[in-house]
Amino acid sequence: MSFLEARGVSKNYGGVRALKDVTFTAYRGKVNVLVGENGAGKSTLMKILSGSEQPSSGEIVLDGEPVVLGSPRAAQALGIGIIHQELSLFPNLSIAENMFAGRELRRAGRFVDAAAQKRRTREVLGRLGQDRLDPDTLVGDLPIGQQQLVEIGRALLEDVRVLIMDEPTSALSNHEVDVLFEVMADLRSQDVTVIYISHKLDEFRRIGDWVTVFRDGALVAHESMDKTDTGWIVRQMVGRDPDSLYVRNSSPVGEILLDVRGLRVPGTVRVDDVSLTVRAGEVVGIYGLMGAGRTELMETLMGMRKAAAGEVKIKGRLEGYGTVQARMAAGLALVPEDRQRDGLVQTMSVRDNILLATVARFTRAGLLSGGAEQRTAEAKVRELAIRMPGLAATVTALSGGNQQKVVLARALLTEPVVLLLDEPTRGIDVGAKAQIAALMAELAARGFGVLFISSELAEVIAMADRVLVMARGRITAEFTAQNVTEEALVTASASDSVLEATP
Amino acid sequence: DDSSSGTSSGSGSAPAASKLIVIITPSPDNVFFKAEQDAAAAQAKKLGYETLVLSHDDDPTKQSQEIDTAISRKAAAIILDNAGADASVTAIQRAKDASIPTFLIDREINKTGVAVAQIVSNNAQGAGLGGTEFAKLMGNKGEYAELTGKPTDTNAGVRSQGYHGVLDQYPDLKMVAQQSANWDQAEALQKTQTILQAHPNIKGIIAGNDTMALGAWAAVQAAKKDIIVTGFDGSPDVVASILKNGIKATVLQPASKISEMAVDQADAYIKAGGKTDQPEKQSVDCVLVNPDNAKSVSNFAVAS
Amino acid sequence: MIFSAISSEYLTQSNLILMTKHVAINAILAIGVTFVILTGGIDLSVGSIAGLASMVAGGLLFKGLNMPGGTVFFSVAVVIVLGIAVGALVGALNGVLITRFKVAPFIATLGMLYVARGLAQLHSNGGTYPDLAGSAARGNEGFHFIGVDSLLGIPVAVWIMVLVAVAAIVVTTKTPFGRRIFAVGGNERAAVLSGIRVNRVKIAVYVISGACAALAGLLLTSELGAAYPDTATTYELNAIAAAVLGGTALAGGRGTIIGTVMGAFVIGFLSDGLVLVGVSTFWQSVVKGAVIVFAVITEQAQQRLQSGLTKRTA
Amino acid sequence: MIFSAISSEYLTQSNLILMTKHVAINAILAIGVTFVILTGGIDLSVGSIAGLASMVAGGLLFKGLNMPGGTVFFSVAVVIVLGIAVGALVGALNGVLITRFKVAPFIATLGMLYVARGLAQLHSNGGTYPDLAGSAARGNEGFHFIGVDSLLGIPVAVWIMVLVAVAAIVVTTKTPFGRRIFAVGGNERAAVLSGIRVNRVKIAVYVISGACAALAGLLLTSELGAAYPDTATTYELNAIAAAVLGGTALAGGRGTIIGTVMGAFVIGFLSDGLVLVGVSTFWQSVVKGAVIVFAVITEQAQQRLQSGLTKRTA
Ligand SMILES: Nc1ncnc2c1ncn2[C@@H]1O[C@H](COP(=O)(O)OP(=O)(O)OP(=O)(O)O)[C@@H](O)[C@H]1O
Ligand SMILES: Nc1ncnc2c1ncn2[C@@H]1O[C@H](COP(=O)(O)OP(=O)(O)OP(=O)(O)O)[C@@H](O)[C@H]1O
Ligand SMILES: O[C@@H]1[C@H](O)[C@H](O)CO[C@H]1O
Ligand SMILES: [Mg+2]
Ligand SMILES: [Mg+2]
Repeated sequence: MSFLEARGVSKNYGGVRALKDVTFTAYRGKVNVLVGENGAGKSTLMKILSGSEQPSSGEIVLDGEPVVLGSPRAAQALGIGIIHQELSLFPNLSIAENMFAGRELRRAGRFVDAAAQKRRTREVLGRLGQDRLDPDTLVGDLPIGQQQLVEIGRALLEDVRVLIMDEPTSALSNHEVDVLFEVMADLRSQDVTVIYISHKLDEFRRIGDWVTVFRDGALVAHESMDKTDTGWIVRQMVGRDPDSLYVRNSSPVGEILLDVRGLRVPGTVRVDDVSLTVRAGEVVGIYGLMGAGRTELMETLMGMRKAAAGEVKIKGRLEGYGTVQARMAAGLALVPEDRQRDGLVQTMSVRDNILLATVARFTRAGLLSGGAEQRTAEAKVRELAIRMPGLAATVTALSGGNQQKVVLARALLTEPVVLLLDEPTRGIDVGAKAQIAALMAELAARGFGVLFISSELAEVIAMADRVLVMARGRITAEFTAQNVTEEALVTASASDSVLEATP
Repeated sequence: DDSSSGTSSGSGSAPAASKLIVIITPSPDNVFFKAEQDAAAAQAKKLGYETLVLSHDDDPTKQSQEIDTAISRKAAAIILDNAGADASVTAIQRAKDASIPTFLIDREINKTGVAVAQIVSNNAQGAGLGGTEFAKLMGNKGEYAELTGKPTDTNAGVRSQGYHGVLDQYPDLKMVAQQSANWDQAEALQKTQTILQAHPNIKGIIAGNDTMALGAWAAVQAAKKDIIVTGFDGSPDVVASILKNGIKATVLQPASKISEMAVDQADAYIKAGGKTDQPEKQSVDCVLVNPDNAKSVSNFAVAS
Repeated sequence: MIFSAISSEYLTQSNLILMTKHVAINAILAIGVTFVILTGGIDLSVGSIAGLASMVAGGLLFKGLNMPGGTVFFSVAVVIVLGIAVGALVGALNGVLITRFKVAPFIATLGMLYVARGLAQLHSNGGTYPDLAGSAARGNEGFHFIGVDSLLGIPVAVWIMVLVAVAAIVVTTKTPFGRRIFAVGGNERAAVLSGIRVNRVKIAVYVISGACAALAGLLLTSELGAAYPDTATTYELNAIAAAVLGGTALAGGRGTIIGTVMGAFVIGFLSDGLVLVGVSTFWQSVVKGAVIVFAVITEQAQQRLQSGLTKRTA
Repeated sequence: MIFSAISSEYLTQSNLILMTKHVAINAILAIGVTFVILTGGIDLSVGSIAGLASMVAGGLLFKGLNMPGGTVFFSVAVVIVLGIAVGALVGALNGVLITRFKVAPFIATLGMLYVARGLAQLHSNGGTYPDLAGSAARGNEGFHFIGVDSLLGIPVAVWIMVLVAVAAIVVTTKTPFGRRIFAVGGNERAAVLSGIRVNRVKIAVYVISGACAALAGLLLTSELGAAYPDTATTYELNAIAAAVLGGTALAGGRGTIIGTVMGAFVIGFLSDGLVLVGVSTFWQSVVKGAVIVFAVITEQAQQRLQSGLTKRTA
């Protein structure tokens, strides 16, 4: 029954122990679900099982035989395919070329058989309910959801015995998820071993046969799906009851700090007529699926993108031309979604990263005063309990949660009126998550306004005083902490009526 | 091998129709070449020709493409100070095959029967003058260094031999360093600085041309040393330096005159329908320039 | 173009053929460099490789190869193959430095720029190999064929350029290897994950670039009838400029061979055209620089229009 | 070093001073280029800018400036300031092309390489300004001071290099502007989000690079006592090589001025040392290329050791 096994696998990244002596089993002809908080080690294990990372110790067994998966190519040769969590597509190539990159179909032994590739691409796209998609379209021109489908299609083209799917549905609409599940059922009936990672509890319970729970790099539970329920899974994941994890803000709400009216930003991911307010002492959450336009909204508020229409008032003052500098001066600060891409200067020390936005303050006669810099950075490190080898260490030496706090420290030093947080808990561990939640509550208590984005239902429900839901660039619903439910959020974020209304 | 220059053995089009003379020289960075260009262009205009002045920067490839351009524009003649005694032959042959006569100035090539004329200064005679003057300035004894020109230019070798024909007769004159500075001013400066480090007792530097003499002189001045420097060309800058008691002597090459001769002969050749009564190899004597006659020198000519 | 209006010389047939011949050298260099740039790399060593190949071939023709048994002379065909092989070898060395030793392409090929040029100079101790005509006795006549002769009224060098271009177009657009070049340049990480042997692809493009450079050097040498160590000095910049002008993105993943060839034509015709209408060489330099920049600005403006109003900080 | 063993000439004091003077020019160019590379850019135009500044200054000294009222001569100090201003201006143009018109730095500065060189040639119609001594009557004597004279036994050019280096060290390590340079090069998007005016920073570094290049050109010109349009041709590669040898990452965000100066010393001493011990110029080229590559390989090996076993696909 067991087809692919990891035995006693550990993986270290420098000081980080991503996997600790994990023994994992995937069964033939079953959908094996893997769950766990961010950073639990799920993707790391999948990378090892698909040959793109090597374990620090332990062994892999395929169909009873120990195997060495030295490269993605080696894994492919053994019939192991993977859909990566971070899309690994070629934006400069067409859909068909992406599908066959590295294993092109040939004609006369030497040449790419473009016609055959297109034909098979069309078949696969059809299987995924995308009959109208032209195989010649450049992948870079596709919205993120369709890119994800291309990535899925690519895996389906291979004659796989094992298919690993690392959060394949994070950008898909409900309808697309349904189609994908049909495909998975199909694969299962062909005796393919499916490993499926997802954060969406309601989803994977529909399709999964087995569920395995990861926490902090270790396998904590392994159970047949029908012997479990949602509460059991969440308890295994976080190690305690879901409700006790987050500190809720309870400060009194004051004046309106941020007032946005009719904001519009055109583009592939757009912002469409968004109005919202954030008050002093208030924590406002924005929920939505990937591609909903939340990041674009934040970036527009911060002056990184130009709005086509609409107005932004901060503390009652109308803000004109949006540059980052102007918005910062007016009292906004953004902790970006992708801290590696937009937050950290990887080549700089912890100290220089913390002080980057305010460095001009620490000069005497035009020259930087090391003492003042050091004192300020030290104070922030203490305040946010950042754990690190030292202020002079390069910032990449810190764990994800602490890196996130460094970016947060920088934003706080600008003394913002409203703090904008885009997925502040993405990719950080359980403890850090709780800390960030507590921090948000504390900031609100000190009279700040907080506007944050989250894609995790439990999180947004637990942390926000008010939840706005975005879909296709619009605010589609608004809830208070009292009347919000998971169901309502999911419906509002992906309701077909919303999607159809805006083609 | 072709018989001597004379009738064109070319194909097709009659060159006589064209009134264009193409003048190609090394970079006018060196006033010597600038003077060549100016004199040739002026003379050609006087005789009623259009001109196209190009420089090849001592790159034979660039020169080859410029000769192609001359061919495609059906030039009546090419006046060329070439980029390499060996690397220029094929391109000149190509011009000849297209019935375009080439008149070489200043530098020879290593083949006869390709160009119609090779008009150069008498480098051997000039180097004799320069060597004699240098020996005299040195008092026939002491350490000296020599800067030689581009190894691909026959003038470099001829001048060096000419110098040594004289200098090697004095047993007390000792050459302690010999370096090529490729006719280049900046290179001569740096090379001289390094030579002066290695040989602090040097009393004189003899250079194969004037740009190198100027570079050497800059190094000598910077080192605040009293060292005799002589050059070759008779360029206005060196003449000016001689008048200021800087560089001690140079050997004047009649650059402008050579250019004019080449244009005149080209004109005669064209008018005669592709015939010349001059020998291919022609040389013009050089004149020594020192403080005695420097005043009467201007633009590569000594007023008599 | 303005040129044809100004100078009636400009558009005569023989003139076009001549200019195309001048373009051929740079086009071949640029085609090789395009392969490298498509993968996101850069090759600064092509000018020096052309010089080295020129000297190797020139030496073999002029003085032969000293072997234990005496001096051996090879036929012209063998000499050409050996010259190109030298270029491919230096290219392979570039590729190994970049893939195995993780030296940035800019540095690896900058170092090679000096090394290969030095080797070219050492080969003849700085001198020129003056006469490459060969002799019947040695069985090595005919080197002028590739750079001087014509076939059907078109210079052999132009035929060779066409051949190289066609081969390069086929390789880039019709073969798995070609698609992988674009994949590596478009997203290297994804290429690794797709099982593409990224290092092999990279080494291969530097080999191609080196071989093209050597071929260009041989054409130049044949045209000149002499080999000198400074052959093709600084040609790398022209080659890169042609590729970029032709729309190849320095970041990799985007570009076409045909664009590169057109870029080479623009640069070449510009220079020749300016000479023909009698513009001074100095203005040529100014105009060339300006055209390079403006071509890129214009192209980008177009792309921006095409991709709508999407604005990314990238 | 091996050199001192081979040649006792090598380590005499006057020799060291001389070699340092030779290094000064490249070091100043390289310092300017380092600013640009730290932001993740590149400047290929520095050699040409040096040439242009040289011609502008040379022209002002030699023939003055034609004004409606007649020819005006400026004092040497003014001429130097104007020369540097020309460099800064060309640098600003580079910066504007790169930031406003989104031209890749490689292309923008490659175009400028041609344009500035062409302008330098046009300035004198290709000729040399032979005599820059000036005259008392014109009040423009003394240009030899910066390139020829010494102060306290040390050449003025060396003092200038030291000054430039110290200023650059202070700016890069002790000012907010310096911090921003590193931020822009380390992660441009993060810099934007931190409120840094990235475009301004970029324009500023190209201005600095242009000004340094001009200064280097003036030193060269003063030393030579003559200005010619080909001054400093291809010096850009040496300058970039010095920066990279000194540990500046071409990707931006990492590097030090002191490293660059050391890189310039390695290259300069290497060349001079090889000349002193009588090695042929051709070997110099080979050794230089090899040293550049090996220095980078060695440095990377060290870094890999330092960062432990961390493995990133990046
Ligand atoms: N290349 C790397 N270098 C250093 N640390 C890494 C690297 N890749 C992953 N990690 C760390 O390993 C741990 C496990 O990461 P992994 O991606 O497996 O988590 P995950 O369970 O897939 O989380 P998510 O649900 O967010 O996808 C995390 O702490 C992460 O920061
Ligand atoms: N055409 C495109 N080319 C490249 N990247 C794109 C394109 N369109 C969107 N993206 C990127 O993909 C992402 C899609 O938007 P994004 O998922 O951030 O929206 P969101 O509502 O903020 O969702 P989430 O925060 O859950 O990711 C954005 O980061 C955006 O920059
Ligand atoms: O004769 C000329 C001049 O001497 C010039 O200065 C250098 O090149 C030589 O060929
Ligand atoms: Mg993951
Ligand atoms: Mg987002």
